[in-house]
Amino acid sequence: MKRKERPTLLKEASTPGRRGYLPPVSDVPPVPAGELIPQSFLRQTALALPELSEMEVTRHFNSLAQRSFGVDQGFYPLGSCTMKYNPKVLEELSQLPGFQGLHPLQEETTVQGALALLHYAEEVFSTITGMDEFTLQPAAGAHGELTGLLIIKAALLEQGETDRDTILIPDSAHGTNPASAALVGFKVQTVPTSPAGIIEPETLKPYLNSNVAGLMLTNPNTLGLFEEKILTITKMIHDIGGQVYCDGANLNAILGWARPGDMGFDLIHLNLHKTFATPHGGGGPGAGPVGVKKHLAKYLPIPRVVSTPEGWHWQYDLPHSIGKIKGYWGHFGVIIKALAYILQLGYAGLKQVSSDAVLAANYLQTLLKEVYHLPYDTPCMHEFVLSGLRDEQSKINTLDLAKGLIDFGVHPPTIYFPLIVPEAMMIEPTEAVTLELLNSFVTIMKELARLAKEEPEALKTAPRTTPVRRLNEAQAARHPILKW
Amino acid sequence: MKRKERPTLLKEASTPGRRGYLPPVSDVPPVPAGELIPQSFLRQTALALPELSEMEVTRHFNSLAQRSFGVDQGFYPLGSCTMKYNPKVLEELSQLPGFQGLHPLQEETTVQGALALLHYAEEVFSTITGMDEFTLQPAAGAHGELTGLLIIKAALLEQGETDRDTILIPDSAHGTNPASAALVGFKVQTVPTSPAGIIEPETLKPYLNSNVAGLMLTNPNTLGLFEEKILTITKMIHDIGGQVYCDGANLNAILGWARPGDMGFDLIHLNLHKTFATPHGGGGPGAGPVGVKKHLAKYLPIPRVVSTPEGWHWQYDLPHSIGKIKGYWGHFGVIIKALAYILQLGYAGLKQVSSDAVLAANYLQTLLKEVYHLPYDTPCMHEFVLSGLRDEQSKINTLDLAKGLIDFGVHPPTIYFPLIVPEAMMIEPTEAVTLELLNSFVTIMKELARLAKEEPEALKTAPRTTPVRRLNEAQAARHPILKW
Amino acid sequence: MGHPFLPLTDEERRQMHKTIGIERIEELFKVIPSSIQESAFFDLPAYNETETVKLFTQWAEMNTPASKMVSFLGAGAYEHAIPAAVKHLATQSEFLTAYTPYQPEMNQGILQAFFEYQSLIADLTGMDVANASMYDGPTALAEAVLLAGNFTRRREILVFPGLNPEAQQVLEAYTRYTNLRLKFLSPTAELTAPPASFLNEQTAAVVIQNPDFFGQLVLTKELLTAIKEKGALSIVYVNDPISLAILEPPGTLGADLVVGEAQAFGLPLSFGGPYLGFLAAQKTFLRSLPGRLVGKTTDLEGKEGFVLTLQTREQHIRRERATSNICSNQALCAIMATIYLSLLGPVGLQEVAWSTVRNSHYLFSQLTRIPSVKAYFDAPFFHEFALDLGTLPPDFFTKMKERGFFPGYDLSHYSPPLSGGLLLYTSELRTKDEMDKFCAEMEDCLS
Amino acid sequence: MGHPFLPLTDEERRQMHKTIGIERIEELFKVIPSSIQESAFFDLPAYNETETVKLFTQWAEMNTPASKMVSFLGAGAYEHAIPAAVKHLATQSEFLTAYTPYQPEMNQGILQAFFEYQSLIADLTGMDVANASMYDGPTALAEAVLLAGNFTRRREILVFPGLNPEAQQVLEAYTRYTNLRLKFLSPTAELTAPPASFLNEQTAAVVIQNPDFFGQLVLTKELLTAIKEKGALSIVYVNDPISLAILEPPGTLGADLVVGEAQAFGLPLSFGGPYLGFLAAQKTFLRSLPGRLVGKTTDLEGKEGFVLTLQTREQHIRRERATSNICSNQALCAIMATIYLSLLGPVGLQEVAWSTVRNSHYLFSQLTRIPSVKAYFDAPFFHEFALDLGTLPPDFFTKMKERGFFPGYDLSHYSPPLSGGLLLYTSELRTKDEMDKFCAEMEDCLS
Ligand SMILES: Cc1ncc(COP(=O)(O)O)c(C=O)c1O
Ligand SMILES: Cc1ncc(COP(=O)(O)O)c(C=O)c1O
Repeated sequence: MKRKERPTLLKEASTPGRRGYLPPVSDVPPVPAGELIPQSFLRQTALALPELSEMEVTRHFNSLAQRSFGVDQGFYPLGSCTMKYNPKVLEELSQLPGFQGLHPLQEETTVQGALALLHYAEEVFSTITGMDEFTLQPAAGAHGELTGLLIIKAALLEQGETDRDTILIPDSAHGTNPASAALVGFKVQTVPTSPAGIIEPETLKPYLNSNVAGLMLTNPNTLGLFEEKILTITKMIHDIGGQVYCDGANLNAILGWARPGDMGFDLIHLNLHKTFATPHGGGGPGAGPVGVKKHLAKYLPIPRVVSTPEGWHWQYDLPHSIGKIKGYWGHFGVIIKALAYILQLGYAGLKQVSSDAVLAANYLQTLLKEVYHLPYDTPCMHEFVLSGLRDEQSKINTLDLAKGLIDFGVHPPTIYFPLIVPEAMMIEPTEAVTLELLNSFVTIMKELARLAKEEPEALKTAPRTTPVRRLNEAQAARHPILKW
Repeated sequence: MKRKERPTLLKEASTPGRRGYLPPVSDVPPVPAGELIPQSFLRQTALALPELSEMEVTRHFNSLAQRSFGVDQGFYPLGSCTMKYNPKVLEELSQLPGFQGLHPLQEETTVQGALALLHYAEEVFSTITGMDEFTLQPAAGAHGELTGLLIIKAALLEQGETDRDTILIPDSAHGTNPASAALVGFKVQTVPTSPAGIIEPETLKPYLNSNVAGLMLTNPNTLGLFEEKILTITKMIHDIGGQVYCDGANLNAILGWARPGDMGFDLIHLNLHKTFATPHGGGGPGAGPVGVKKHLAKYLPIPRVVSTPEGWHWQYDLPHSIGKIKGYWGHFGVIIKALAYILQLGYAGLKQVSSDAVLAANYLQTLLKEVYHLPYDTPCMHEFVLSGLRDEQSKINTLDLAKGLIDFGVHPPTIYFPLIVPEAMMIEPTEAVTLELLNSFVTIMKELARLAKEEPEALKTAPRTTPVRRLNEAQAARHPILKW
Repeated sequence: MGHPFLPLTDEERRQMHKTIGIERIEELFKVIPSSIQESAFFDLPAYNETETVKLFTQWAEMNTPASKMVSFLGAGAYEHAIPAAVKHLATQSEFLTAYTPYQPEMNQGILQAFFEYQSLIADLTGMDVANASMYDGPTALAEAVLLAGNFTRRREILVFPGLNPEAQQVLEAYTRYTNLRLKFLSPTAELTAPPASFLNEQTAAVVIQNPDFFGQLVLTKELLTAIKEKGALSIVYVNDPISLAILEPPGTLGADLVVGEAQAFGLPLSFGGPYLGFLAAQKTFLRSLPGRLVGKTTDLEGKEGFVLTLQTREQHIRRERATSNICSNQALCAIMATIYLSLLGPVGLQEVAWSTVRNSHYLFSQLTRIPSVKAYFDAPFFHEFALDLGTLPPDFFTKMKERGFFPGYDLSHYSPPLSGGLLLYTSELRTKDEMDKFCAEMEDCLS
Repeated sequence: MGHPFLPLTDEERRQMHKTIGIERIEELFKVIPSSIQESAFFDLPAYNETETVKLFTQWAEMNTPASKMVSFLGAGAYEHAIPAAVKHLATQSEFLTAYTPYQPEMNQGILQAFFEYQSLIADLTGMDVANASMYDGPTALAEAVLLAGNFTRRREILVFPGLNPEAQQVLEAYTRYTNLRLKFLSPTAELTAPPASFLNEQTAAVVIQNPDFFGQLVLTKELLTAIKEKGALSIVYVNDPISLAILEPPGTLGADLVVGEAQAFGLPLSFGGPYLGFLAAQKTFLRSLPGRLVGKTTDLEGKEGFVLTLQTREQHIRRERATSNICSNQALCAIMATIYLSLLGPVGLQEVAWSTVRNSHYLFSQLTRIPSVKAYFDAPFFHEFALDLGTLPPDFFTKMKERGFFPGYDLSHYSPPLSGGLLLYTSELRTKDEMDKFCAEMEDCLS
């Protein structure tokens, strides 16, 4: 009700003697502690944890929730992140006791349903993307990239191609792409985007040489544009002996319309938390399954689920595998949700998802380019990038506009990315919109443009309706306070 | 974020063609509708229901939740209602598929666990209250009253006591008491409360005659005071051949300290949603089990759960029973929660509940009587009633104070009840408090008193921090608009 | 004592004692006669959360829920598919842990939800107004009958045959000590013709369940008109309001009061409760209605908002002259129904209704092919129908259970002469395959 | 197409087409080469919600979850009692459906929760700083090792025996193509003595799991001091941080980096994921840390608030020179752990720890009475221990399962020579009664 100060920290709210939970207590005959664990190992330092009742914990996390904003609270056109609606039934399914209560190391015979599900999920992802085989192990998109690059590396080394140490990455790529390449020890060579916002074969050509291990490409790319020359590009890379990796973060644009496998990509990661509606959870957990074409399948992480007449098994004996890139079998709970989402749509539904996502983006682009600068003025796919206000005299920058949006109850788009667009605002409405919602967003964006002109101070000092005003990020970095 | 207009009504938000759920659809061979149901029965009038997607429904009910306030959101000292904390595990238990999926008319052999649970719950309630038998059928406290009064009536009629047509009820009683009595065809005779806030045998005496069917008493009463003369009172009623009914709404004061059965009460209803922590759900569902002494047991509603060596059964063949007062067996889902709450506390825990509830109330009473008028200035039980500001010149009434509290993020106490206290504010902190919470409430209440003196306008126009300001209730009643 | 439900610590208790001026907590309880205190002890150990969950899970696992079977049990409580979002949205803690919105400014959300619930029920039934909920169908009916008695000042209540027996029993208990007399019409009367014969000047109301307990469609405009002409009120009882999706609403046909059980709108079977009674009326009865009503109004700045209204009918103010004693009601269940209806929408609700109709008629046609199986009635039915199976083999229900089926409601519970009778309900959850298997097992079991 | 996940109606689509200036949706996709479009079709039917629930329930019911058994499986994933409130509070839609709080003013709640998580982890491990989460324990370890390599510019990583095999394999995969060399110390080495012998100028870091994979306590101050003296970093891997409740924290003992798996803090077993990696460090490493960090700052009115900070380490800005590539992490799992820790508090967490210790030592003493059963080690252990059962009877695991037990982790999976070896874990959930029954069945099965 009243705009409150921030909720006290758990530690500040702690009162000695309070209990929030009574755990089960061992009922075996008592033995002195020292006989169980030598004194020298035991804690001398006091255990500093907060002491609260269940009610206080509940009110604390309720008030934190009230100071947070998710897709369920309103429009969230955060570009590249595909903040679509997360159907409620998905939560139910991942919480079934027959899934949630499974220990990862149970005997295979006791987890046949789980193995069947994982195996089927791999098949479905292959079908949707046009790839041959999938691993479900990666924990997120960036982790999928790492996995894919390890696979490329393993393949190269097996072929004795030790000189291929370079990965080509467009300048519009997400930061995880170069970071992942570096993690595997690749050099990163940046390929510039053409004035049309895509990679042109002509631009690419000079970068092609025998050191190239491969190309990482996001398609549609982070400008929201489909790489039209994709067939030529993948062929060019293949011709010089490289692999083409697809950052599948933007798959939401092309479900049922185009399959990365058919474009010539050799590997891809999916972001289940984007395309397939698993909730983002405030930043995770996601899942980043990786699909490959046949020639790379033997490098996939172990174990793989295999189906035999006697049932499903974990197969470990794969000598070419890159090994394990994560404990156990991936984010099982997330995979359940993604598969359940997909199965509720089917082919036709998935295709409609992309149709609507692309339609919504183009609708916004058409209306917003009247007042905002649209650097790549062409029909977009599922998202588009504006470059600040058209009014070039304006002192209002993209950060101000984002903070202004907050005061209208809308989550701002991704800002200052991709790096190649000055004052970038990357807008991705997703298919989870109504016409009324889109129109009201346009109205708000136009109102911001008006404010920028007529009352710039209102935007410079935005937001005003939030529990805190604009926060000093520089101070946070200069004097890091990272714990209580 | 932004203070928004009220969320659009579902109907206003409706758009033709939107779907929120795809139900299972019959897969039997198609037959023309007219062959199944004669045209004359079929709907001619259009079916006016809103059309929304799941996302819109989710956002709608999220935004309604954000404009609501429960115990999980903050302090809720609503007197008489015992707004204690509702432990989260209770929800889990009532949702177990083995409970939630039970059809009420399943064969007894398929519901043995449910019958065992109900039977045990009856025993536990009997133990706690000192009664002999319980029915779990009543849906809420008022429904329990009705049940109890039907039992009294049935007993009287069986004894041929047709002249006993009057129920005595103190003037401090909750409105449901007289209303329930009237529903069963009793006349209501109001007994005045003494200056000490309780019923005195002397005051009661003149009302005793051969028309008296019984007395309904809340103990502790709605002033938060224990009826000290209870043993005399129940004896007086018994001596003239009447029954004494206990409105058990205030049981939270005396758990483990005193049992209504030991006070001479013949019947009692419990409010599981008050004393036993089942969530109030915005106004329900609650549950109002009724306990009786042996001599009234044969009148309890049918069926009763009985335990036999072969298992548990429904017993219907009880010729003296008042019959059924509700479909099936009561609020099973609520009973589960109450029992689980009780079992997690045990005797010692329950007694501590009441100790803390009484302690908290007395603490507040001690500190608040400095600035508010305390009409019955004596140690209270679990709640107490203030009678407006001590400053008698003040133009600020209890309604203003309540609205003022809202602006401090506290749910106001019950106001203008009991009716015998002018400008009543009935404050029940419950045991679910910390000292800090109590102190901050005192600070706020004192601040309100200061405002009343120094800035009365601020209170007259409160609340200001809510989505709407003070609402015109008179207009609502004069021109009722009860649907869209 | 440190317990998760008891926030106060011993140290805080000590400080509070000091402020109050007591040494020991017992001092606050000394008003309670010591003899009472002495007998107050009982023996009840405490369980921790884990033990509690284990105990209740054991009880739950001793049951065989209908939801895990292929069940044809209806007879007043109806399994339907429940969208997952219903639970998620209804159990948000702001709804779950609030109480009746006595302070409207603080609870506009809950009030708006009730207003929407009232509107949906009124629209569905074709009535002017609906209240914010009753305990369940049977008590809603009983209260409607009491209302009719008070309103008409007449004494006789005619009850059509085919009223749900639970509702009938509750009605009997509620009216037993009033001046109302219930008259149960016999199934043989010519009930579809204008019922002049059985109405008289003392008839306060006629109660008609539609579809009736046996699934039959009995409500017609002519019937309601004839009742009205005699100055009696018509009370229509609806046990599965999914039927309102495809049947002409009672309000449009002329009913005065429409009451019923709305469990079917997104509430789990839950062994019979909590369910959701609804009560809708023509506006004439507005000030005679039991229960809470939410109305729209404006705030002091002219902004729209919602409040509890017409509270002068209620016991808080009117005490023994109140129109009813209901206080806590089924608020959260009403919110669940509102969410259910907003998710289903008109198309979804009609799909559900038609699926149940199609399934039941298919099952009826298949089962009645079994030589020993006969239909009890031949009137048109909705999603439920009664069969005469002849003499049931011993352990019929146990055998069918072992094969995975709850075959329906044993009508001998309803009325011993109907032994061998079975009332079957088919929800939209049943598939052709399940029903075909069921028919085969029935044939096997009955031969 | 009307679908619950697709709000747009055909009419809205038509209007949008008009605004954009297209006739058909295909026009927006014409940039996609037609050959690609032609091959894009696949055959995948759609299920409604009910069918989906049925299908997944079938899969779920094909499993026998450890949670329904008397299970002694640990070996890296630990069943503990989880307070019901954890799920309720963590899955509030504001947490569940938000993304990384890039806009701090709008997501102060989530940021504060991360700040509290960081603080709790730092306190528990005795370190200066913790990040906002890693994917899981194994990847946290791998990243810590990469950090150590970059920080020290040395190349050799010594790994103590008894590292969880999952962590070991992930570490191998992460480092295989880097310039780091892993050296696995053999269990026979005199590891508790100052390890001067196996440290050299090239040692970047020493990895020590404590308690180790076999449950043994191996971490001492002397060991960490010896490592520090050689200029190498010590990385302590903690697989069940419940141990930190009663063991002296690695940070206080002198560890440079403490990483591990925090699944035990309120996360369900969930077949291995999602779990929660944590990474804590001395402040020297602050600007080398992978992952997100939340810091406290003030707003333009001086009010306290929280923001993501030190983002210049991250790939958004630094791209190929970033300290790590991690972007989406385990935010919601971190919130769950924070809720778990706030509910348990110091007393609760120590009760859990001691209960697991007491139970495991009791079980150890009982099982080792069986003649054919021998302990593999005799070092002090925490809540897990390894037994040599000799030659296992065929179908040992199946037989024990049929009797209701998961007897533990088959060490022959870990290393074929350990065939007949069993690693047993006892949580606080196990009762004496269960353990006694288990011992009896074991004796029976092994004889
Ligand atoms: C284009 C692109 N690539 C990669 C990623 C990394 O994915 P994740 O955050 O799941 O690691 C993201 C998302 O943040 C992205 O938008
Ligand atoms: C003293 C008292 N008696 C009776 C009742 C009626 O209980 P219920 O609301 O459960 O019908 C209440 C609660 O509102 C009450 O406070």
